Amino acid sequence: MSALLEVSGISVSFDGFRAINNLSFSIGPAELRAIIGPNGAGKTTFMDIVTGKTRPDQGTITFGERAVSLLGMSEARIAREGIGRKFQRPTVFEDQSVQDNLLLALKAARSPWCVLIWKPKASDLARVQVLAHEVGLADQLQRKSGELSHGQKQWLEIAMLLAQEPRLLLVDEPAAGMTPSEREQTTSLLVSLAKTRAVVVVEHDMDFVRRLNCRVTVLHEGAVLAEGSLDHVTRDQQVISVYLGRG
Amino acid sequence: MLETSGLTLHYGGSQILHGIDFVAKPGEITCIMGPNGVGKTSFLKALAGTHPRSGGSVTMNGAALPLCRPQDMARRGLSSVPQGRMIFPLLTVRENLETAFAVLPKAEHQIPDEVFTLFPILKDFLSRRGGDLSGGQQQQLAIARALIMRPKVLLLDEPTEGIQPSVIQQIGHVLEYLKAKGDMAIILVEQYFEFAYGLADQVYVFRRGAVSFSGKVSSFDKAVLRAAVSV
Amino acid sequence: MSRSFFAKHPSVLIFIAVLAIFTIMVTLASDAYGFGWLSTSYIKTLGKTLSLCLVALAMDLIWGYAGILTLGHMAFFALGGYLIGMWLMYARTEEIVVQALAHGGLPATPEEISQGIASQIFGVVGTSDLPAIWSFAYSLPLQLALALAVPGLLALVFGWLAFRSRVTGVYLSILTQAMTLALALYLYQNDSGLRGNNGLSGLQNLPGLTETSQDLVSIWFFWASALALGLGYLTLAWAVSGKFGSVIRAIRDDEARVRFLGYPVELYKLFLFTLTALIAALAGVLYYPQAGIINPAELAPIASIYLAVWVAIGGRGRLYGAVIGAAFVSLLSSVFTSGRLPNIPLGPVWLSWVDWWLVLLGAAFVAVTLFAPKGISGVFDRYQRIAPPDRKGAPLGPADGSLQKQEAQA
Amino acid sequence: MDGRAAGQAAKVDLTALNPNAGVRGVIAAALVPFTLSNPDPARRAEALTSIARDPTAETLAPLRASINREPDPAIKAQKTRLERFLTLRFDPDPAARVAAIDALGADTALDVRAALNPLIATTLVAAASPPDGNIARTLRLGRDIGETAAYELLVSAQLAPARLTLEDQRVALIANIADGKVVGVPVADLNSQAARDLVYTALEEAGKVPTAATDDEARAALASHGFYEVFLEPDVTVTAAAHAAMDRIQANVAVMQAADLGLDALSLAAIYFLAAIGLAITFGVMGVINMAHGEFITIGAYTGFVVQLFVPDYTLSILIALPLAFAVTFAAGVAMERLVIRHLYKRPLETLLATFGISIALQQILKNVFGTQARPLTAPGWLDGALTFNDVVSISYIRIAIFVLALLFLCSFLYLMKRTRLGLEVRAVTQNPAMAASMGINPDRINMLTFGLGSGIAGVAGVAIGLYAKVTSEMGADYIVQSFMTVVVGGVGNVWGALAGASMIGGLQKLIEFLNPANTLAAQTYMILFIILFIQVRPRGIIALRGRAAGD
Repeated sequence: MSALLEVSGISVSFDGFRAINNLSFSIGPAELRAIIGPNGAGKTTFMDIVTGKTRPDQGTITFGERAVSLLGMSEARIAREGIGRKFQRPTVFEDQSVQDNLLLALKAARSPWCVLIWKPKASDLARVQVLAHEVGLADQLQRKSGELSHGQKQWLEIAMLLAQEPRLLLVDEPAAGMTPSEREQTTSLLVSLAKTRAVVVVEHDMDFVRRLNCRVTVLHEGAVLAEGSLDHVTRDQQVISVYLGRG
Repeated sequence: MLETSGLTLHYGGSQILHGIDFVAKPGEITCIMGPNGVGKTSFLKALAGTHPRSGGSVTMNGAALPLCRPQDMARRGLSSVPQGRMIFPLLTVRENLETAFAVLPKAEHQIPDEVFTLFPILKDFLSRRGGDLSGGQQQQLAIARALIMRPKVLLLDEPTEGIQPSVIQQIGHVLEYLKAKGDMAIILVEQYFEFAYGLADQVYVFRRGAVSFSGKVSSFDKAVLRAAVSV
Repeated sequence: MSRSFFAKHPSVLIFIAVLAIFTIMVTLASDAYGFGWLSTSYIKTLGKTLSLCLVALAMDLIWGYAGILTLGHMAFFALGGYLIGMWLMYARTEEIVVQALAHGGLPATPEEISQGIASQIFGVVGTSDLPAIWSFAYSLPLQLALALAVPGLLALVFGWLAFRSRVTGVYLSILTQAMTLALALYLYQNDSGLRGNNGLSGLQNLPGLTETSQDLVSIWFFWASALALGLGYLTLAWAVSGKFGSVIRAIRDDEARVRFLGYPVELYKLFLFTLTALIAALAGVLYYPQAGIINPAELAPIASIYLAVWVAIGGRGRLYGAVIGAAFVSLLSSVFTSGRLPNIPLGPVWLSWVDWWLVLLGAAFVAVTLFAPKGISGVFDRYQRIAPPDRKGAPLGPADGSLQKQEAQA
Repeated sequence: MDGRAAGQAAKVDLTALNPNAGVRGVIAAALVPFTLSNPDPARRAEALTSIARDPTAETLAPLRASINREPDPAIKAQKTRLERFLTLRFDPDPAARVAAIDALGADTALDVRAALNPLIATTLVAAASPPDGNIARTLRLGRDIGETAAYELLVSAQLAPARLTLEDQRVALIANIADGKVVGVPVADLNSQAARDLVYTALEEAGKVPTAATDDEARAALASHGFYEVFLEPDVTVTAAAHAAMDRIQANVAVMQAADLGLDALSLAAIYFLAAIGLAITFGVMGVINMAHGEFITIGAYTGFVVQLFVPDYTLSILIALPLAFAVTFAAGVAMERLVIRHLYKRPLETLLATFGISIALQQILKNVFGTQARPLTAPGWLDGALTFNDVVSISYIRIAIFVLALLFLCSFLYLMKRTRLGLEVRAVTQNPAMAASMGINPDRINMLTFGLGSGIAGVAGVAIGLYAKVTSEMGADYIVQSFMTVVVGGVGNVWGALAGASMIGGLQKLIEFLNPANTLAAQTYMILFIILFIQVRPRGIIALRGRAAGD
């Protein structure tokens, strides 16, 4: 199986502090992967590097069948290549309606001129309707997204990611601040998404990771400490000592 | 004595703490345990006033505390050693220690010798910049800085995180010394089980923003407690 | 523009109707086509105000919608004025020179004419050569094209430099202010080719229409300004009503997020910056023939800040707010500074409106910023009962400070 | 005299007895030997001055003779120097003149240059073949001398006929109009230069107008002549020596001009620094854009003016004004922080607008109170004049005072920040406001005091700037953009950044002014353009520090 995202040997330091240290990582085209690790292990920095927000000091990142290098691409360009990212805090555009948020994310030409003359076709509106339905916001389309509850905002953001139709989805702590039933829903959604695309989930909550039932990568001090099934990594002595309680 | 009842806290729309009842007594180390992301740090922030609580009450020595700003909490005798140490990187070690004078009367604006007895290394580094110290040294500085404030309640958030064993041991001794002195309540958030178990008198285990169980450490079997805390 | 566009945005229809009624009323009240209730100079003031409303629209688009506080758009406005002023002054001077030379015994040669024009225009700064930048001043179409091309190009180059290196927020404001100042200082020079601090004058006299009275000219320009404002409003209302408006408001609120959605944010900013500069230049082209004179003081950084003040007082992020703000403040300003208002006796001293108007404006502006961030058009919201989403005190923009992110991790 | 008119006389009849230069020379020459050896040194010095003012060949010999007998060493040195000037001009022996020139070395004094200049003065000569005399150089047509100028030279040397001016041509054509035609061409057709030339040539051929040089003739005349720069001084060795001496001096002058430029730049940098340091504190440390900073400068200057109304002694009044200006603007700053800025933290753009509102209001209030005309803020007498190192390098005392004041401010600011409790708390709040609050430091109070401090310094800067610039209600506005530039270029967040920014902008502005001395406005334009480009390279300024404000 050829990898969709291939990260090899990347390092980055901030003011002398090595946030990522010779990290290599790869993920297949339709795979669900959880990344865990203690605070400061470099999880967020890793996402920043893949999405182009941070430029690594060394190493290579390639994406897709043709193995395009992501280095030197702008964030927007990388997003158009098909990498979507969900932030910890829900970042939806609170001043705009749910529908506008979704239309914004819908896959379409992104240049100013194209956007200026773009008008939603019936198929676009239908797609928005479907997406909204999928995340349970079908009857909220005309509401301002700022009025939604925290959980609904999370859902809206996930729907926006789906609208982008990314081939790789990076999700940062999706379950933070969710109620148990919302967590349940999120889990099943992520699992079903991963059938058609690659999904990388960064999470603290072990219960949540367990329910995802997927390969786990443990990061520590900017490098991969262990990789395998959750049971495998939780038996790993190193993992236990740095992450699970040092005892 | 510090006491909370029904304390809640929100970040924007999301509720992080769901009604915490909590007691910490002077001369005791009260330890808060639990995995990442269960609201331990948020609880300390609510106590220190860095993030306002959204409900519930806090009393100190019997007097109810209104919602107040961190500087007012500091003046009431609460000092904290936050996660990540948060020393002032561009100030020298001496200046870092001197920031604590803000809550003391002018006549007492000097660094007590006790600090250097507890943390001898700081004496050698007085004129170095805080940011140039190693993690362990920064941690000692952060604790020393908090002690100069002569707190009634001392909050420590993961003081052993990323610290070499020798310094962890030293921090342990300091905490035992402070406990023996008996003039402050020590609240310790810790994931290093052995360390916490060795020091704590009382334990609170957090799970998803609520206290899952609590009690005297001596009343729990060690293996059971560890299993409860781990995952 | 379908019917549903107006149906969805009734404010556009209302605005166009109000503008049309206003135009008809002013026409009826004018000396030229009506009953002469309004003086010609007042018609000019109204026409100028409409042009200012147009540039305020541009400012609202880039600041209110896209969140880019530029303090340089009055420079593009004035640049447009300068460039059209060059033709007005050249062509007008040409007529005078040709007339003067006609009495010289021989018909004038082209050299004599251009020599005459040059010394007429530039005698005041001590030269009699026509600078190279006046090469196209003889032709209205060329100069009109330049009046848009030059500010547009300047905005393009400056915007590219600024946005490319991701200069944002107050840094961008200061940088645009510096650009304006640089341009103003350049124009103050006598050898800038634009008559130094004398500026260009006599712009109210249209070449070829020497016999036409200013009564007529003023109402024509009033119409032109009203038409430009109406068309500008329609175009911008259409642009911001669709996905484009959605994108730029999203850029205002969280530009990093927009980038991760795949939108080239810098390109959008550059597009907006250039587009609004063009609108500003167009407004300048309409304004200065009514003002009659332009000099480098018009480019002073403070002019661009006033522009921001108008938009803020009117209400950011809605087009009619900008128009209301510009019209309200500039008309009020002309009332207060006209000296016609009676002074108020305050014990031994008289409070003169001319002297205290700016103090009042400054204080009002501080009050608006502090207490009514939505400006005058916030009143319309209250009338329509539009309540902003309750953010529990959180700001609209990107999360301020990583502190909260760390908190959320805990 | 009894008060009656002595008589009437036409003005022209009354001419004063004005000895002409020749007569004066004779008189002077006759007097010189006596005065040069007058026992009174003052009289001798006076004589030297008069010779220096009006040097003649006749005075050379008596001057030389008097040198050896001169008892006063200062006057003797003066005499030796003057003797050289006279020798290099009037000595009959070229070798002696060359020796005198060489003895001058690379002295940059103005009188040396004045003495040398006549030796290397030239005239332009047009001639068919190289003229006799000391030729400095042969001019190449089109490169060293323009065609128009060259032809004018030919005309003035009567080597070629004058060219026809367009005006003369026009007059001549008009004079020859007959029946609306000139030599058969209708007047209406004479609306191009080509047509007029054609008609004029026809008139020439008809002999009705004087012949004027055509373009071809003019070109031929130019080609058949050479153009030369000829030294007035006939001796080749003397001119060569004088040239060499002049080159040495010029090189020396260039070095000194650079030094002078450096001093100028330094004092300008000091002014920018003073104007910007307060802003560096409020903008850099607190992230607050204070557009009213310029008005605080103005308020400081007016405070100085008001103090001078009550305290007539200028030294004393300045000493009172400095702390008073600080106090007044400190209070204004604190008031502004409490009333407005406090509500706008973390909204930098709104702060910018609100403070702008305050700025226009303050400016107008000042205008209403003090009027529009410039008010004097007079410096004490001992600050008049300039410290002069030589004829090239000098700096006015007032600029030195401003420089010293800036230095003083830098030092006291550093002292305040590094050695006082307040400074410690300010730095703690800047680095981590939340942690500082946890230590019991009240960030609100610190912000208020910091803002007051920044504003207070603006007031003091106002007094300093008022001393050398005019005090108007708009003076502060002139500095605001420059000050922002200083802070942005230098790097936000620390005083060294402001210093670096001020030095760079001051130095750059002086340098551009030096390269383009005619136009200080252009210098400012270019400087701002440079800054815009500079920010491309270093968006965070020269000295980039991470701070609260750097996040924006």
